[in-house]
Amino acid sequence: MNTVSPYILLSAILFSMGVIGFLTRRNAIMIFMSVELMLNSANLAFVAFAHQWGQLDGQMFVFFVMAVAAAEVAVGLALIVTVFRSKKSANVDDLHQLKG
Amino acid sequence: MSRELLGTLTWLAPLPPLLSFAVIVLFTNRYRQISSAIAVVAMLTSCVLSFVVFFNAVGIGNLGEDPIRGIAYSFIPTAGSTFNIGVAVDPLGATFMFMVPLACSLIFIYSTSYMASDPLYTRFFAFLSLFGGAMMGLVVSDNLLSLFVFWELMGFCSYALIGFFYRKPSAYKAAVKAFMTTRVGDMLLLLGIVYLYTQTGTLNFFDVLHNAKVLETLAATPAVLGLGISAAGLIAILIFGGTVGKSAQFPLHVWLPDAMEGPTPVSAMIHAATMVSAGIFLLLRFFPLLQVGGPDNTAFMVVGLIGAITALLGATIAVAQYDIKRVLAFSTISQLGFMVAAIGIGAYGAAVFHLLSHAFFKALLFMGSGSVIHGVEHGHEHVAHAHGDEHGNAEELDHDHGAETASAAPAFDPQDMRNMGGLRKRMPITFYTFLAGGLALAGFPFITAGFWSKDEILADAFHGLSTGSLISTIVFIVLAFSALLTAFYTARQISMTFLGEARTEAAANATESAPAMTFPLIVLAVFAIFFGFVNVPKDFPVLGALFGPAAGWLKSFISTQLVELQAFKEEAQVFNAIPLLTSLVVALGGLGLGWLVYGQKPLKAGQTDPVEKLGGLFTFLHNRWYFDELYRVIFIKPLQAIADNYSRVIDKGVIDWALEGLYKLGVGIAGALKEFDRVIITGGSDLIGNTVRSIGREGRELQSGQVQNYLLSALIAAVVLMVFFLVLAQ
Amino acid sequence: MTSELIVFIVLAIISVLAAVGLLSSRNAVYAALFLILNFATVAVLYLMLNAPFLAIIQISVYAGAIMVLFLFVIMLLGAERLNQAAPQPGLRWQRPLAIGLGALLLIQAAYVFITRFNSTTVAPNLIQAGPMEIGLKLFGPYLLPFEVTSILLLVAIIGAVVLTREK
Amino acid sequence: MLVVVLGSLPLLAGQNLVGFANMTALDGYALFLDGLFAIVAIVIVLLTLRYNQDRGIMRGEFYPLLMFSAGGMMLMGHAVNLLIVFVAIELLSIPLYILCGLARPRVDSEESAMKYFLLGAFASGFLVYGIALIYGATGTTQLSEIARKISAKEVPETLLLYAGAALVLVGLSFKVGAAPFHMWTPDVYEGAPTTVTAFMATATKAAGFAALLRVFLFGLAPLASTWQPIIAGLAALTMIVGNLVALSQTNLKRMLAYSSIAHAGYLLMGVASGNAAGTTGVLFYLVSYAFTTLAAFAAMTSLNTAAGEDQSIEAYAGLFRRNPLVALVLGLAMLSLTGVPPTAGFVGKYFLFQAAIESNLVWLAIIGVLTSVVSAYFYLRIIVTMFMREPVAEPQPLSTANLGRSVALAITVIGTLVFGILPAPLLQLVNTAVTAFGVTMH
Repeated sequence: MNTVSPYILLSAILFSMGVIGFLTRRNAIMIFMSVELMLNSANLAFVAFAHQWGQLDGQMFVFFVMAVAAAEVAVGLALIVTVFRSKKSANVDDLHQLKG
Repeated sequence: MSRELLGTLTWLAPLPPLLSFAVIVLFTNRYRQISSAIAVVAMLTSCVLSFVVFFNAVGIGNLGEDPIRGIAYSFIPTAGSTFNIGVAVDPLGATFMFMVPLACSLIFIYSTSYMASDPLYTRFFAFLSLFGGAMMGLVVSDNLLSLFVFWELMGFCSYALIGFFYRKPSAYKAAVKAFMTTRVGDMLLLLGIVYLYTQTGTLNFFDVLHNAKVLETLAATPAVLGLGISAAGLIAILIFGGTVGKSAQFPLHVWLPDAMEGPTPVSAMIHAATMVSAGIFLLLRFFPLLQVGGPDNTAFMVVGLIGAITALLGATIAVAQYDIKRVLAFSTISQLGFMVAAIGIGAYGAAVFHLLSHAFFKALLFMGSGSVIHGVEHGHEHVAHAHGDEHGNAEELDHDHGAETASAAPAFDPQDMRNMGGLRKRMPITFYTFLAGGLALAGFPFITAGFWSKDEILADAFHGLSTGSLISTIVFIVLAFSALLTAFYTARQISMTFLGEARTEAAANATESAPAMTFPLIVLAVFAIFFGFVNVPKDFPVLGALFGPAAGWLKSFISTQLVELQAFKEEAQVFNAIPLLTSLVVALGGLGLGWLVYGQKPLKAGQTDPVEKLGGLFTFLHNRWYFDELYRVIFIKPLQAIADNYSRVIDKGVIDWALEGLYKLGVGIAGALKEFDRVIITGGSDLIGNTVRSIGREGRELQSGQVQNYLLSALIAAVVLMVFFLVLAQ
Repeated sequence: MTSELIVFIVLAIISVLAAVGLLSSRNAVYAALFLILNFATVAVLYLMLNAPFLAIIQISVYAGAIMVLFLFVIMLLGAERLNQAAPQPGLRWQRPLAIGLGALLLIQAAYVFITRFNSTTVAPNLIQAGPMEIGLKLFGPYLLPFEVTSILLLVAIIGAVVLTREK
Repeated sequence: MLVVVLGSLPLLAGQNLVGFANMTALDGYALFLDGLFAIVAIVIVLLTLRYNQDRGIMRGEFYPLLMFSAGGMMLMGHAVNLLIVFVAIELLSIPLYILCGLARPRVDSEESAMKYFLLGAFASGFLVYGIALIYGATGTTQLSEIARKISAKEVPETLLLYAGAALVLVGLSFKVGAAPFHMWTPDVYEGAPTTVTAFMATATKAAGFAALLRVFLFGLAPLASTWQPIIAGLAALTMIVGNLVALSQTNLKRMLAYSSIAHAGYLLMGVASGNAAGTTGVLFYLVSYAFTTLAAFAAMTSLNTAAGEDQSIEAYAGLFRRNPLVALVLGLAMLSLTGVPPTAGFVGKYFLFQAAIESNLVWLAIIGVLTSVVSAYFYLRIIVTMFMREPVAEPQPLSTANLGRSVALAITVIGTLVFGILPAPLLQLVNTAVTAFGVTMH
């Protein structure tokens, strides 16, 4: 193949699915996995574009996205655990004290 | 005295009251006497400084072209130009430097006695000082920005002082109302300022307004938004927006009558020396911008019409009020309308003249009414020993039907003129000074300042009429009629208050006020009578010749201010008897009518006021044309509704909001249809109404207030945003 | 049809199916496993796109370490059974809407990408993207973000400790 | 440490360097923002010392996390590469997620942290994907390169570029709290510890705008004709939503959250005008807004009682009688937020309106003016409540004065007043910053 367009299209599909997952799932862990899917699709786009431009920079970006994602995961899971402890639930619908 | 020294003095003039504010707030707020003494002394100092500047300024021949300037300091050094803040005194500023500190000083002195028993005495003087200082600062500002700063400062002071009796709900409502209403005008003014700055790169009055080239460029530039008027016109109208707010012109006049919820000296400050004058002052400052468009241009038309409407509106309402201060408040609105209308027909000098004479007699009337209220209150206390009301803390009966007044059911209202009568004998000094002020307001011929200034406006309007100017014609007719009403309600007020027999025990036992209160009244009465002679028209029969070179002094002094513009040249006027006769007829006619109705057979206790015989018209006028109610329905309710609903919407998520809108729309349509059914078809079904309602109910179940709802709406926005980007990219 | 395209299509189908599985599974553990499958296929795609080092990292860090963390938390909380029985009343509306919007977003993206089909070509020269090249870049021009990222990880450690520590 | 940073700034002034493989810039713009963030952080630390004690948040981690976040913000100011923008956003956000949750086990604090985290993660997703698309279109993440390539018409796939710009705008809009991406703001602000809220409302917003300015006015400047109307629309929506909804709030912290949304709208107006005047306006406004908002929050934290903090506006009734000094500070802050001269808020608004009018966005300026009239109503309500109402409850014992807090109050009040009365020196700094920023637009 001499174009990366199919890869980009695939990444767009995955990104949209991540967004849908984020909005439709109620469980914080599932929502969080959807975020990972979104980031992962962005990574795919980066790698594809890096291939297209014949550069390494896109790949470098992916490296950092992964590292940041790892940090986010650590904090996010810690938060989920904390909330779970006090609410006995990982359901985001139960987070509705603050509104108006 | 050298100009440098005068410039320095001008810098110093507004400072003492501002400093006294700081000193009172920070150091002496526990000591009542010291605080009031500081405030009075500071104001007097400022007064002396101003007088020195004024009397020197009068002697300078070319003050108009070359005003006294103080050293400027650099405020905002923007990339292109530097923004300097300085002070300047030109003829307009000079006349204000005479009137403002004088009136303020007298009000301060008066307050020491009037507020004597108030627990928040020191706070009162602090704010009063700030108020006076801000007005002084506004007068000496040489640029629009610092003027705006002082302008807003005054807005804040008026807010704090109107709401001074903050325990009275009507007082803080009035304070908020005043602040909000004037702020609408302020924002227009701010837009005008910014627009002026983008057009000219400066906000200095003298760089813009004394520069024929800049003015003509502005007049030649078409305004933004394709309004079909020149930039000069648009800026003038925007700035006029500020005046409309501050000087209580229609349609933003609603705050001023409520502003008398504040203590009476504050009313005097607002109605005479500071607030409302500031608005007119600003408009006078920007007169060249109006002028540059030529006679009868859009901006002039707008100003003239608003002024005329306001004059009429205020005068008609004042006829049907019982509250002594409320009558005066509406008369202020009406008189301000006179001034604005005068500016609208290009009668610059007449407007200044009327503003100054009005400031004196209106301050006099307000303080006189304060003295009356004070006296009646004392009488009331004398009668009912047990009662220890705070001054001015009386509930109003005539418009506030809230629960708070119900508790104090048979409250005695010392401001209601129906409770007065016969005060002439009890309070002679107050009576004679009030009479002087009243006659000046009514325009009693020849011996009052009000006559000369009003006559000047009518004469100029008539002159415009004779040259075929549309706006002048309107103004002449409307103002003449308003002047008639003015004379009438003045006669009514004086008769109801002072003449006849006392209608209540309180009035029968009223006592004359203390010298600290009557002294300012006397001084102002002198001005109310004699101030008019500074500007007797040169060609006036007999008197003009009598005054010789001094005749028409004010007008010639003030007019050096204006640049000669091609578009607008004021021709020398010839004396004409028609406006003079008009003035005489309306003033004497109104007073005579009032005397016939009220003076001859004074009201007895319990007798209804003859104006009430007007029936529906009376109710309409008494309720002030229902403006407050109208505004509540048009502006306040919808805004509140939007805000309330929106927070519910957030709660439910955006989709729900849309559905609810649909539901409401459906209910509305269904309601209309139902009406249609009922009237036309009789019977029919609610099918449509029910369907939409059920959709809405379905939507309501969405209610979650959840993160994901937030994101859903965000996602909608994101999708829309993408579409926009992609469409715009094409 | 080149062999590369065939492989791509197969992998693409697998990854999309895995994502569908992630979105629809009722058990969090299954969902996590689907996500790992997705990551793995994407790793193969990386290989095809001349990014061998990233492919390895994808497997070891992403599919390995991060997802293990997920599984660990799921097990710890005992939250694998996803309570789909009692959806909030709003869910009925929200789900189709979210899917619709997602589809719209996809259509927009597709519109953008399809207009570029075959319009651009891959750069002729294949770059070297092995560990050495990446390493040189990382400690050369990308030193600053690298250091920042290390701080970020430190923050994450502190955060995890602070948030989960019992008093 | 922050003092050291602040102290070192004058030494670096006048430099105009690009470092770390052209990824960061050391220019007046960055230094200006560094200064702002350092001052904000100092004030927050001063406030927090006592606040945490009052609220029983005994965690030493608070300070390093705050420092990391401030560091991320500073990095954001220096960023001239989209990679750094991304990393900086994460560095400033992740500590904040944790800080929001620090008041645990209070449930609202946890909820606030969770919501912030979820929204933040979602926004990062959009941001990263957007950056990916921009990279795909231009082959670089270097802002100057992007700008150069677009101007030189070396970007064949403009659609890709526009889609990327849209996604980046979405991501950053989340961060600055622009409508309709603002909905997390009130919830998060309300639940977080008050000092953290103050930090988010001022510094995070400033960092978000720092990034917006760099990305849109520098990197994507050649696309101005496209993004200008869109950002203008966002600005209008944000001003309207923020001000209107604030009208019906009964919780002071929530009201301030909506007010922060509204102010983001005014700031966006400056971004939308896309000229040097707009940049000046935004920078000046960021400073004035930061001081004012900090003053408001500082006053709020002074009112903690042993029982906790009562955030409802009702609780402020008659405050002037109970605690005149705090009431005055809060009153001043409200006046400045309304934009009443001679406070800093007025000068800032003035510049923003001017910028909008200069770039022919008169309608936007009019919306701004109208909404700020509306805003006067709810700010004023606070003043009325404090000064003109009787205290509803028994006067409660207020937490006693504290040196750190007093200093913080003094700094913010002085800032609010001085920049209102004598804006010239600050404006000089802003102008230096703007010149360095090199707005390359019309």
